Amino acid sequence: MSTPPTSTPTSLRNAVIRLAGNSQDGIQSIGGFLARLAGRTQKDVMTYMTIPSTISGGPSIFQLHLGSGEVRSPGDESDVLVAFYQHSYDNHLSALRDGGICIYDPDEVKELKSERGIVHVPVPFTSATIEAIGGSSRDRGKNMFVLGLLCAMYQLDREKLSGIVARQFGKKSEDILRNAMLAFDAGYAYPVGDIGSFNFAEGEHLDENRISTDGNTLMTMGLLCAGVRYGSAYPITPWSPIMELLRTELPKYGGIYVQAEDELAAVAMTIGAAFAGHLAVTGSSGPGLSLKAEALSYASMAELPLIVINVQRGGPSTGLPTSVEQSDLLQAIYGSHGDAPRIVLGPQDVEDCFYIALEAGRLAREYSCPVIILSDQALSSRIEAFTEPDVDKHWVEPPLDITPRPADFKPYPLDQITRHAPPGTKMEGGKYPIVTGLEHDEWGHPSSSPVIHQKMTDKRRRKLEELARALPNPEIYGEAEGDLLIVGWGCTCGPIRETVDRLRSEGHRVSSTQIRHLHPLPAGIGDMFSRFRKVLVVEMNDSGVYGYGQLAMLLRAKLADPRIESFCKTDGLAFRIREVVAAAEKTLASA
Amino acid sequence: MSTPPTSTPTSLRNAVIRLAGNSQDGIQSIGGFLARLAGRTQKDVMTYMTIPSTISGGPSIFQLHLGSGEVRSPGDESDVLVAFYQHSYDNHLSALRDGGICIYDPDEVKELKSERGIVHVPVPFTSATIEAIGGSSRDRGKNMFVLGLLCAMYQLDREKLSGIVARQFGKKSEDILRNAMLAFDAGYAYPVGDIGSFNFAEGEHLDENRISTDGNTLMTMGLLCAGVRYGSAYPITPWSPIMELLRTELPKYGGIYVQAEDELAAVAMTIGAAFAGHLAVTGSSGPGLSLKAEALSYASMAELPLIVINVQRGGPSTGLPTSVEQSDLLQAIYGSHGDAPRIVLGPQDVEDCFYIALEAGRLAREYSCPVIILSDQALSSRIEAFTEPDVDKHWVEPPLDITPRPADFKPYPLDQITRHAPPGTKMEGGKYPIVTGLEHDEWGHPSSSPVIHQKMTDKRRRKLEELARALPNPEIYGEAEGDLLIVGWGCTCGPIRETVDRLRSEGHRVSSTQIRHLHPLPAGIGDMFSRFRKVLVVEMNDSGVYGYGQLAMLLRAKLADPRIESFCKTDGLAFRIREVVAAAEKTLASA
Amino acid sequence: MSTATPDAPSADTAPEKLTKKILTADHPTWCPGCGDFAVLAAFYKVLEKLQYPHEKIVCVAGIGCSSRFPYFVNSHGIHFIHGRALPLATGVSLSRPDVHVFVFGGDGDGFSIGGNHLNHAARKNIKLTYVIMDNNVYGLTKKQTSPTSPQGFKSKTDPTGAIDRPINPMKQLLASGATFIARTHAAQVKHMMEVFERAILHDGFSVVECLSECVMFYAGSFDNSTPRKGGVYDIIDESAHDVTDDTAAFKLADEAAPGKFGVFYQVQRPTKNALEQKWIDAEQARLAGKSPKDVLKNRIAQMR
Amino acid sequence: MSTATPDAPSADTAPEKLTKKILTADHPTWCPGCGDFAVLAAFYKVLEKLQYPHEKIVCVAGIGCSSRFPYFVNSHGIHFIHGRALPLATGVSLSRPDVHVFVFGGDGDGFSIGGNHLNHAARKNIKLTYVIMDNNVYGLTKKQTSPTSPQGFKSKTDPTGAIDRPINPMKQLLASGATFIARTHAAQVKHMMEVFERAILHDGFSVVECLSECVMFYAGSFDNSTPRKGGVYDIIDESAHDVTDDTAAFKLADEAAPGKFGVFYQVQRPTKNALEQKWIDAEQARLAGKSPKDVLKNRIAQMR
Ligand SMILES: Cc1ncc(C[n+]2csc(CCOP(=O)(O)OP(=O)(O)O)c2C)c(N)n1
Ligand SMILES: Cc1ncc(C[n+]2csc(CCOP(=O)(O)OP(=O)(O)O)c2C)c(N)n1
Ligand code: SF4
Ligand code: SF4
Ligand SMILES: [Mg+2]
Ligand SMILES: [Mg+2]
Repeated sequence: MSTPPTSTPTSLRNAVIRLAGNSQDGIQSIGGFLARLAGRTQKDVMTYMTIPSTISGGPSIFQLHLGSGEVRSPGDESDVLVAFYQHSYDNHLSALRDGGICIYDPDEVKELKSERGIVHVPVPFTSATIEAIGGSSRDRGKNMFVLGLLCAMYQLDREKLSGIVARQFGKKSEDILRNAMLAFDAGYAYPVGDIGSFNFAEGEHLDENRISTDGNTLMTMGLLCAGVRYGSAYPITPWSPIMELLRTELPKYGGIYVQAEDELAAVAMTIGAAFAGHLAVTGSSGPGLSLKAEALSYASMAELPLIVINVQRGGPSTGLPTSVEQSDLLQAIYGSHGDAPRIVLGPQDVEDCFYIALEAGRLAREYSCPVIILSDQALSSRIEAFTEPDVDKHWVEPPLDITPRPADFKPYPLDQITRHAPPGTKMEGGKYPIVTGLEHDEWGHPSSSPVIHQKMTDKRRRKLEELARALPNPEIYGEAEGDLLIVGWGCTCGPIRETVDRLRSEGHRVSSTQIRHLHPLPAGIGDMFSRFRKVLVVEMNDSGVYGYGQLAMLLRAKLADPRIESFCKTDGLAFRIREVVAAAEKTLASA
Repeated sequence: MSTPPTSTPTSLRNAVIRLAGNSQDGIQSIGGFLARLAGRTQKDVMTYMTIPSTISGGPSIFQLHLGSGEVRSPGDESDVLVAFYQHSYDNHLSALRDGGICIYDPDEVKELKSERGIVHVPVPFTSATIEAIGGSSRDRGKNMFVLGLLCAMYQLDREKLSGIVARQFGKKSEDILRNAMLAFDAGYAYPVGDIGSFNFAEGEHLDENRISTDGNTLMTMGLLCAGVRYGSAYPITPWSPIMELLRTELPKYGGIYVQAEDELAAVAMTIGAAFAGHLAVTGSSGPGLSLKAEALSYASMAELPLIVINVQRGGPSTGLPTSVEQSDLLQAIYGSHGDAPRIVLGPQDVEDCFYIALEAGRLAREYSCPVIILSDQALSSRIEAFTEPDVDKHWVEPPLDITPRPADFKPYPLDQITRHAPPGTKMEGGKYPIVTGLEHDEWGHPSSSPVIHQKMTDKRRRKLEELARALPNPEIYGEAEGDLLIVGWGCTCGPIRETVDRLRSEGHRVSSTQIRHLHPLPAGIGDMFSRFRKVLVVEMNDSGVYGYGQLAMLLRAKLADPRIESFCKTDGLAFRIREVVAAAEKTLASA
Repeated sequence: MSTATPDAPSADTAPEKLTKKILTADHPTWCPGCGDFAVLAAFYKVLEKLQYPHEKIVCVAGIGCSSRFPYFVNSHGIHFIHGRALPLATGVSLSRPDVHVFVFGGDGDGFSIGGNHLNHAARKNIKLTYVIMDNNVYGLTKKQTSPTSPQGFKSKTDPTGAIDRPINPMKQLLASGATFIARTHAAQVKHMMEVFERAILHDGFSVVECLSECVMFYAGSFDNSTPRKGGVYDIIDESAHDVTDDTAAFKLADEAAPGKFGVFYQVQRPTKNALEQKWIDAEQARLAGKSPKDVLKNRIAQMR
Repeated sequence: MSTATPDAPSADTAPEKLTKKILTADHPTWCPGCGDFAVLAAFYKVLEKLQYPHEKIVCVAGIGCSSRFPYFVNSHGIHFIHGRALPLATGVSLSRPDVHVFVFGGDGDGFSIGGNHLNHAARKNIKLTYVIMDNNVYGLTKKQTSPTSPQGFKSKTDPTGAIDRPINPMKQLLASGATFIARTHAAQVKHMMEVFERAILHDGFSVVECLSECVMFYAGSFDNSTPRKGGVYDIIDESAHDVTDDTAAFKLADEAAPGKFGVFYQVQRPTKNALEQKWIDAEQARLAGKSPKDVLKNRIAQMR
């Protein structure tokens, strides 16, 4: 039906492709198809996209990093740029590496710059698609045309790819599927001329059972595996997909997810479910976390287990709702009135979203305490490929325990961690417990005794001290000693590890660590730091009035160690490796 | 009508009197009368009280420290205990100094302990009051009886005191006033036996124009003087008296204070008034501050000037609503999502409530930024005497400026501090400004440009950096160098200074400082600390998972200086001098 | 999903008989004479009559004098934060079909800070019973104007008399979509008990406004509806009033203070509890007995 | 206290004539075909007619597609946070009697997260005009169920169709105490303009629910009230409906979708703005011209 390209392919280990157009063009779906294909063909992948914050759309990109080896960032520079419009061309040419290939639509892009050895390849997506599908479907099939084009260029597994496409479009209608395939085939067959084609070198053997998905989806799977069956939330970008998926999935498990009237109601309903004996989850993004502050202080005081997810975005206020930032860390720890102990965790990549959800469930229950998970916009939407989690191994049964409690039951014993007796539990002593946000004695009765307040404050703090001691130090990437330890948290893991590789390959004694237990910090972290000459904390938040970011503040306060330095930015874009490398080099060079 | 006591009075410089009964007994009003009298008779005074958190009442105390010289704390131990009931006696005897005098009501207190040379003086308040007033008014006049008794014992100015009482009760009815005076006179004439009487030594000459009041009242006066005319709040203990007074006073100034439906509405209305060009104030206590978090993030982003008062109380959650605590500091600074710069101030005593309100108004306007004032339950309700503020000198006209703005007006210039053009302002260029919580360009239009977000984040941070440089270091009490600097904030000023006096008198090189500008901290604070061998931060909040309190955390992070140590407690009671002395001695003794 | 079934008596022991004595916990900290005492007593009595298993009774409240209720009932209880008792109770009701959820609070807690939750819990028809002890004032914080304080009432926040028009609780509740709406009076013990019982037996969101005098800060507020103080207690004649007609009820709510008492409105509409369960049943039928673990495994397998 | 007086033209320049051109700011970022465009156009036209001084117009909004409104009007404007536009506007209205306050928002902003503020701003009768662009869906966050979504509507949070009963906006507003309540439709330009004008000229809290189709996430939602799509646009006959009778209006609001359009209710009741001013005037009369500074000095002197 169409002829495959004939030139001999060049072998590659990595390719970074940036698609730049408008959000209506379906660029995200081309990206998604390629990412899913990568997961199925033993390639690693990481994606990155921008979404305009208005609905009517606007410029949008999808960047895709495919590799035979481990891929840890969406790529600093792209090898190929596909430019749909003049504005796409103008804004993204600088992201193309010297000598890279720019495929552009000559129907739209009229003014070209010749610079840095860039190879320009005109491909009339628009008119070629119209030709392939027929006059009426203008704009609609362009993305499939480009997908076909890239499939041919990179010698991708055409059969698997068409299978993925068919599964997606098959849900809609046959007509749509036929048109999509027509456009795809036209792109596949389009003669791009002398830029040739590429194929991927055989990489390290990647695990057999690989899946690819985004962080929000995987976090939801983690929650389900952890035994979460109830909760409530209010929509907000980029948190919403988790609540939408929970709402859709939970009925299958006999659970209920409630869309509340606002975030205050959402956290209250979730605390209600926790009080009722369940493991429950609420979540939001920045502004919504602020609205939950009062109730979270309650959960700390009443010592109720609870998972709260905050998918961070650019702030303050409504800020940059579709950009990535890590500026809610201090709020997560200290954002409620009073001394309100809670646990704060951060997943380091998409795969980790699953395990962090499990860890959150475990800690919430073990320490009878709210646990906040700080994800972020980048993790929420980017697609990665990784080993399929072993559900059999990690499965947790939902916890509801209403077996009768003995006569000496106290909800708030001073000498033990709180364990509540939920409604429905028969109290053999005949005395029923009360859960409260007033300071209280061991039975939950309000007390304004100075001694009780001091002891109960100690009790609530002590469980976090215990946890800190129980936590292992975070993993070190590289050697356990050296000149510089780069410390990160959350989505910066990839660029930081690439930085370590690059600097080590240049002979520097650099290692890194990604902190997943952000509060409390593992007790041994000071020892770990002491084996390095310098420590550089890299994070995506403001450098602060005193010159350091939020995690850096926590570490400096804990260790009172002036060797801890800080590198921050707040431009809403993921770290480029070269930015981190430059900061690390500066720190290495300084006294 | 009654005979004055006849024994020769003993001369005193200080007296600490604790009244212990139930909240219904009017103990607070006896205390209030004595405190006011002190203000009028060239005596210094500081009071301390506890209030039960349920309305129906319960045990309550009022402690009063009167002195010829400066009085800096309500007193660690009392010289006289007036015990209304058996429970008052049982719970407060230990607060009496060795050899102190316990006056008790033998109608109520039946079991006495003989210990530590305490002198017990039975005075049948209940029956003597009934006798004086007549059978029906049981319970009501007891407090006036005790007031009369103390007036005689301490040779207080009877005429002035009756004048104060008359003014208070005269507002009610003649009957009430007559009964009150009958009870007072009966107490004045009651023969207490051989404990004798006391009078106060002539002290240093205190300023002529002295007033006495509590912190909430004086804070309100400061706000009025600073030009505040609008705002909104929701009731909560111990914040409510400020809102009640603003609501009552503002109409006289042409202003309006609104009782909102909740704290979220309150802060929104206040931001509305700020946007409209006024200096506006909202306030609350703990839980209410949490509810304002989202809107405060907005005010930081939109750069609107605004005063927010948080009268701290015991936390977390509903906690101990009528006890003192300083556990909202980190929330005040970091409690909103995103990097949301704001200014945080703390008054150090009742007098300072006036000046801190003025400073808040000045900074809010100069830096176009929300300013949070952290007061606390102790400052809110305790009465102190001090020099009357000079209203002529400090008076600030309300700010509304709707003069036309030139064509080049931009609400968010990158190179200057934001100055808004409120509604009603004619824009000569024809382009009207918009205030927003989305990241924005200089004209207030939403932008998701990475460059803009970075620059605007810098702009918002930079003004706090400027402020930090502009702030003088806090005053040092004692020498500017030595072995130990005690650092405090808020209501702990008195006990800390007493500690310094005591330790210096024992030959220790100890000084102290009370930080009023809590965020940003004055830039020179590190230099100041460097002249001491050790720094001990004393505060009323939890000692934290890592062993330090909230201000200590800020200082350790800023200076990364391990010599900064922390002393904390959370028992809901003001610091006793001996507690601070012990902590300071421990720090001095350690390496 | 929970293995608990409604009202199943504990396997081993005969169900104990619920008495006022068993139900009594701490001595209430209310002021002597506070109307809330009578509400508590009436609640004990109705529970005595209904004889639910002791462990299945849950009392929920926000903050306020009236919201201290759960401390005074010896049952499972939770004292939450100001204004958010209803969403908390929603979480309990939806996730625990086996327990009986009772919510208590004041006019400030329910109509001021909590007003929106009331609207939404009502429209969702969450299965629970909510008693609002309306004293027309903020009691716990010592006399500020509440959303039901009449115009002219002198409080600490309205020293010259309340300025804002109060809400009309019955109209607000009728608009909200609550399926059982009634009004009673703490000084009318018999009526109060009847109304409570009907509210509790209603399958859906039932709400009762109960006038309850604050003797400390608004003494005499309800004298005009207290016969022994010369007032009129005017009970709705249900033979003349169609309780399923919300417009008629709205009209009734127009009457000037003290207004009418009794059941204004009652209809049957499926609860959210039932509707969500229907969806669960449909999904689970589709899955034909697959275990939750397998459901998850299959879902993840789709990402291969 | 402010020296500004209502509608005083600037001293030096002749008041410029307000035109659509002058009022136009950024090009709206709404989807092509979104109903909100028509609302904006109608607002421009009504302002052209009313000719308020340009600098006295203030547009306020929360968050949502519809809440982007202030960016598209060249006037003083503020884009606040989700659900809190009304209290913000209350602060502006009460502290600046000289300006005209317009509030815009969506059904989620107004009836979900902001529902309680609506009740309280309405009962206080704050002087302002509030237009709710009701599209029966959450637009900006991409298709979740809103409090006005009909049961059965399939959204991302109700994949099998909305389960909860929606609110009845007219009933809710009637219960709230708003003094001007109307309903219109973005596709009925003339009617919409008439209703806007009457709302703006009303002295008190005026609120208009304006059906405005979300073509992206709920296309066709209002076809049944769009004559050119075969629907019926049924306008209230004010000769038969007494707009001062809230019970009659409540009854009208009972009609099944698409229901009636036009003014449901309008009464005159003193605004909070006026009542607070009355108190101010009384206090100031008592003080007989004493300067604010002297008032403060005297107050402090009482503490001697
Ligand atoms: C977030 C928050 N705001 C304010 C308060 C203070 N507060 C406690 S109870 C209450 C109102 C009490 O009035 P109501 O609900 O009518 O109950 P009542 O005491 O009259 O029974 C207020 C304002 C609080 N605890 N939390
Ligand atoms: C506190 C908070 N919660 C949630 C959001 C996310 N959010 C933005 S707009 C919106 C709802 C939009 O619906 P609607 O008000 O009906 O406006 P529309 O977009 O339909 O015009 C939501 C949930 C937010 N910005 N802030
Ligand atoms: S203050 Fe009022 S409502 Fe509260 S307990 Fe006392 S009488 Fe009852
Ligand atoms: S998403 Fe809907 S409401 Fe939003 S701009 Fe598009 S059509 Fe309008
Ligand atoms: Mg009340
Ligand atoms: Mg909408």
